[in-house]
Amino acid sequence: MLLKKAKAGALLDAIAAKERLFVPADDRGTSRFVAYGAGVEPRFDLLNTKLPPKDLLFPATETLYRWSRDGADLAIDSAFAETDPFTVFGLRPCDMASVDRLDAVFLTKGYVDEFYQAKREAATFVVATCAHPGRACFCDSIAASPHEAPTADVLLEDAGEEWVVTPQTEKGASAVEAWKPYLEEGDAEPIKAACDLKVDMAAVPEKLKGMFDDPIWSDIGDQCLTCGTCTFVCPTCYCFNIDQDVREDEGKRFRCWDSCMFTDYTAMAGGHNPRASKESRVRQRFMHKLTYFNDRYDMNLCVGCGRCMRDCPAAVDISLIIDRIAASEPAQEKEAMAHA
Amino acid sequence: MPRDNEQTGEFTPKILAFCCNWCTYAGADLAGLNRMNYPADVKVLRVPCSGRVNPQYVLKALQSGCDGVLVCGCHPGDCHYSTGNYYAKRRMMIFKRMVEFAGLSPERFQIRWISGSEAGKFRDTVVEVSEQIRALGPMENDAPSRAAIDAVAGTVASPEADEELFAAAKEAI
Amino acid sequence: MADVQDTIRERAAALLSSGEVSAVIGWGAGRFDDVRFPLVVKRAEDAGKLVFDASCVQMTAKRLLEHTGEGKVALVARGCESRAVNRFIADHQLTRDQVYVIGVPCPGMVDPATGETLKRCAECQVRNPVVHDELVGDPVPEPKPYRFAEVDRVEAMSREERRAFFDEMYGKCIRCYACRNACPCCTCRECFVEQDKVGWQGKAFNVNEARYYGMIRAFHTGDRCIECGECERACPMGLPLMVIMHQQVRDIDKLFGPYEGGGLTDSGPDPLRTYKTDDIEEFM
Amino acid sequence: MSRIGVFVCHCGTNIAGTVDVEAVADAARQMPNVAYAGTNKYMCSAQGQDYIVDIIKEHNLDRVVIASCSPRMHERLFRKVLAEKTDLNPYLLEVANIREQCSWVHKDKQIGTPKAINLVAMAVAKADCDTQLFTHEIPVTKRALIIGGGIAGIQAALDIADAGFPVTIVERKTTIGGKMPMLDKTFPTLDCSACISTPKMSECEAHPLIEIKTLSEVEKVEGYIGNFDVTIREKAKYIDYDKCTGCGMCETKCPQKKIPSEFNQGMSTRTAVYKPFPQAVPSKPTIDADHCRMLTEGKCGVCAKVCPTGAIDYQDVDRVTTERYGAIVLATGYELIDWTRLYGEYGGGRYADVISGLQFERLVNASGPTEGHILRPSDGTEPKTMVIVKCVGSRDPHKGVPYCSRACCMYGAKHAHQFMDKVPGGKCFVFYMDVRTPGKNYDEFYMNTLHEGARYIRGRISKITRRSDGKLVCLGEDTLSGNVVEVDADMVVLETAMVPPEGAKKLAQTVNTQLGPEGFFTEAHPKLRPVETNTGGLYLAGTAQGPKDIPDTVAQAGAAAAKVIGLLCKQSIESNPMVAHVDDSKCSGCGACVDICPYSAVTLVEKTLRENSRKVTRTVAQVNEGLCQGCGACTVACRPGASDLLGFNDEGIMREVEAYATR
Repeated sequence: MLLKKAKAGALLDAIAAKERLFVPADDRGTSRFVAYGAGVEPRFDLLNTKLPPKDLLFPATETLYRWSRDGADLAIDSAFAETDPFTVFGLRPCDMASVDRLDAVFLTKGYVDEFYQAKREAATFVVATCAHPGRACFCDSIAASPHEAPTADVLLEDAGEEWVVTPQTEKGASAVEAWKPYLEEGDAEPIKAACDLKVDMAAVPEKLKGMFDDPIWSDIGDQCLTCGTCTFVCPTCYCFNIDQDVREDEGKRFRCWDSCMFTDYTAMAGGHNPRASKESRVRQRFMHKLTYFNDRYDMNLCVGCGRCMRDCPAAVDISLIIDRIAASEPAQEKEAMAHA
Repeated sequence: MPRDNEQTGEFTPKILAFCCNWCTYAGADLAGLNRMNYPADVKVLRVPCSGRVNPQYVLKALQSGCDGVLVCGCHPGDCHYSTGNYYAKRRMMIFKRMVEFAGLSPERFQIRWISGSEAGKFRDTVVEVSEQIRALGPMENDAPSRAAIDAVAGTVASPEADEELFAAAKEAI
Repeated sequence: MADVQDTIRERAAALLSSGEVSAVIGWGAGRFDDVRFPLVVKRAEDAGKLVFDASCVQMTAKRLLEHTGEGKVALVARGCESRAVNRFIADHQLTRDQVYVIGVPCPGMVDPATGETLKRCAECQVRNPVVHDELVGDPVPEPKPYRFAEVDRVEAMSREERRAFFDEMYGKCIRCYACRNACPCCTCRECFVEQDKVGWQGKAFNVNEARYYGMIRAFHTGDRCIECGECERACPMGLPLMVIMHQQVRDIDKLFGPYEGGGLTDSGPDPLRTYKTDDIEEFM
Repeated sequence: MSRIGVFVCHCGTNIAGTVDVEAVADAARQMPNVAYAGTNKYMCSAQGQDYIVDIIKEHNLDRVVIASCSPRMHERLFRKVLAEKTDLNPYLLEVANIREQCSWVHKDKQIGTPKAINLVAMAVAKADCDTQLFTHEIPVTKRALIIGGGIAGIQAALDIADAGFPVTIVERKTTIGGKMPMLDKTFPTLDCSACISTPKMSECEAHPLIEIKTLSEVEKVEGYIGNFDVTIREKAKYIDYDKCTGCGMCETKCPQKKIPSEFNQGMSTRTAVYKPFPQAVPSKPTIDADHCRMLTEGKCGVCAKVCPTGAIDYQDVDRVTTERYGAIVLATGYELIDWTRLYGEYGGGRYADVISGLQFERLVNASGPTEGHILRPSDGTEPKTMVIVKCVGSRDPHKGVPYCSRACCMYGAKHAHQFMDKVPGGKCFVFYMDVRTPGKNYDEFYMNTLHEGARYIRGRISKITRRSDGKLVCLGEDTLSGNVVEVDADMVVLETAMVPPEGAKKLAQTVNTQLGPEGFFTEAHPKLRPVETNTGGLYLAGTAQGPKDIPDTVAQAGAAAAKVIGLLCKQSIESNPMVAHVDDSKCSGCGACVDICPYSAVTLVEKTLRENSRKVTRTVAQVNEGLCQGCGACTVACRPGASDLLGFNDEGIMREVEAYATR
């Protein structure tokens, strides 16, 4: 089945008539997944949006429960609500891979986050492959591929003027069924692009285990501002904080994104901070991205989308960091050399 | 606390007045001693000196529910601590210009010098500021109109984003 | 600029090998030709990694403060970095003898996204280093371009439009604090936003909290701003942060001027740390 | 979680009349951290106090909010109750002002009650953030320093020393006494000024507890109330006072005899080694280094040759000492405005017979240059017509000073009287703006002068010119009749304005206190603390604070002395605990607080701190609790809030703001 790019508008209108639809689009100088409606021009030509789609499943600020008081009576109400089905149309394979990572965090290992789950189950992800990966894209050597997205509900393979439409899940199949009037029969050759930028992750998670005291961290610390940009534009960073808003007779407890780059992320009540230095915070971020997460979930937490490299005010480049780790001598060898 | 008078449905503003202990607070006490009558819209928060008033308190008050903020101290030259109000004056001059530049109605943040003997001036100031804020209505009224948003905003991506922006603007400054 | 780069490398190597400095702060080359990053070189043999060209967009001076405990540090400084050095000294964060300033007159950098002059360079008032131990390259002309155009534009708006302008700006803020971390005036050990107990800054992401952060940070730095524009340059969301700095700068200049930002001369306390008994009165 | 008790006072019907106090207590019970709320008819009465004390114990309260009258009224009393009758720290108390700022300004319970609830909620929120505060004892050094040895300084020194405390007088001239010994007679009693002032000078010299440092100036003052470390420079006198007997041989033989005498206002001369006047104290001469030939040219040495005790020491040097004092009195006096610079229309000093009031005092004084005969400086003849011009410089904001110099009306009348007394048939015209005579027997004196024939003309002299016959033609206007008046005078006396002495500004910086716009030292309160300054332990006496006459000066000196004695009687004083405090961990040592502090209470110091399990040495700000007065200006300048004000801390004020804003 084919979807002519020129005719995508009609399909989007039809989907939006039925449920909420999110598409990549420009938004006041940035780009992100926005609710489709009149006047919205989808940007399927963007490689990936400036802001990742993670807030559709894991909002930056999300109320968990509310409380109120009437005299001596105290009431606590969960803010949990079922989510109506929605479609995310046109995300990239790297972002789909990021959803896999979020799934692992919020839905596996014996704990299910119901707030996340409700949105995840309501979502249909339609992934468009990348015909021309960007210079900062390296998904195919770390987590995904520009031309495939196995966990997407529907895969749109870029074939130039059209997409080859393939449902990959049940949810996807019923969606494509509904799209039929806008699709055409036929065959086209999908573009099987590859990233120019490659990293060699093979030995990285293991090597990192011996690099806790490596000078690499102070070098990155010298360069890094320890702002939170990378963590907020990262599609897989999932750390959050819990805070509350208290008013006279009511209040709410909410969670909001947090960043391991911030000093108060690890600040303790007594004033001690185990990660007071820049280098210790930088180390934590890359250790988590490149080895700790692998230990727990058996996959790289970095999906190679290139957002952090693109937006970092200090041009910290995760691909160069991976290169340097890959090129370093394993710790045991170093130690052996030191003894020799 | 209900924002509108239950009987009349009239808007009752919430105005916070930071008053220095030595001059304005004493002036407010004197107004009481003289049984002067003024609206209850203004509540006084006692500070030792107008130099103690951090602009951060002012913005916090305006963003968390107050419709107006008044900062009062001794007349320049009369500060109990000699210089506190001079510092306050410079800080507030700059801060006031900044929040007004960012779109706050000027009446919502005012600074006055009221001495310990100026009970009448305290009363008059409270009456005046209260009337001004009543005329402006609640802080939400400071939010820009659709026309203003359209005139300024870059390309807004979607109706929903537009709604979000409008809703955000409706929140108190 | 190639000559300048060569000289910087030579001087860095010489300073490091003689032991006069323990580190040299400049720029290194990223993976792509138009990407440069702040680089701290600590060994003479690494001096060759220093680059200097039109892509050195970052104002690097903040890194100085992280290395002052390690002996004298050299800083490759353009007008902006040199003013930051003076700012640090005025704020007692640095002494002049802790830094060796390799001054570099700056013709202005290029924004890799647009190919045009970087905005902070297009508004720059001081291209030549105001303080240096040696100067690499010849002084450049100081065109002193008009820098208040954006302030003029916003000032001309109606109150509601101004509110809309700032709502849009703060609505887009992701509160990454890059502006703060890049700013040479932000030298607090613990920023007010991190003081949960006092509760200045709420943690939620919304326009109110972003406005609180943005405006209070602007006020904290307003009378000391060296107008390097690095906050705006560092902002990943491209927010026009300098408009509120320039607005304060202009007001302070008008009311208590002339405005120096502490970055030019050693001219006594900053405007909000002092007063005159005959300051203009508008609160009677 | 704190346990706050809220006590709502009826104040009879003062509060209960417009505020439903029970409803306030009910509402308070719902507020966070409130463990008890109740009401009482009169919370400040003995019974009310007992009620508070009992409830605190019974409910194990750890914070107290009292909703009553203004904290300016009874906060101190309630603190005392907590301190004396409970285990609670007295600073764990907040007062919600529901009387002066609520019940008394509203007429309707429907308005008063919700407002009172709001005010209580704010107080409760702040109380939760209150911390225990402790005063500590600041020791008092039982010595006083008097800066300035005029009649004010002398009086204060004698009073303090008589109370048993050592006193040091620092005087920058060669003798104490100031201006008073120069005056001839004092109004309104016309007793001899020198006869009443010089005995006091001698008394100072003889007093075992008074040390006099002449030719001395205060260079530096550090420390705070009870403990000022004062550095004094005593300039070289070139005479060893231990050896000098004051015999005067050196003065007699000194060949440099043509130096204008300061004491006689330049109307006579003195020698280079000199005592300004016979009764000077110390009663020993000094060498004027600017005029001594030995010291300027290296030749002469006559005085050393004639001195019977070998007291002359040309090698003498300045002595700088630092000593500690518990209190300082500023008695720096005044100077007369330099009219010659300002009033060209009066000849600007070109006419020898236009003289100042002080010159007239010397002319009419028996020990003055003319031995008390009123003679014109120009030709030594007796003036027959004299014009007195008042308010020269005073009340003249364009040329002089805007204020009234207070004493001139009276000594103007005295000069008129003295002239008419000493010059039989002499005519005296007094040009005046107003005649101000508020003092005991003052107006009587003035009326008497009028009866003696002094012609008072209301108006200013606009011009004085000298005719070829030596007459001074005074042109003025009689504003009462509207006529132009011209007087041909033989002599004109200008009653000039009192102005702050040179160096007052520098001294203000040295001792760290403020000057008013006129340049006189500022008292702490114009009505209720007229001899104190805003700097603890620093007092004002005499014209240092503003123009005044001798009786007022002496009275004020006595008042300052009483304050000093009151302070020095104490073994120690209690510090104010509501002062700024710096959190070292947050402080980056930027110094904003140092720039801001009006009391120089904050300094940057190096400290070794433990941070993240490591020892680090950093520069941080430190507050001197003795100097800090608790204004809090530094806390706002401190961006991270490292400097916070105890008793009004950021957290407490923020909670208070939120308690109101979010209700």
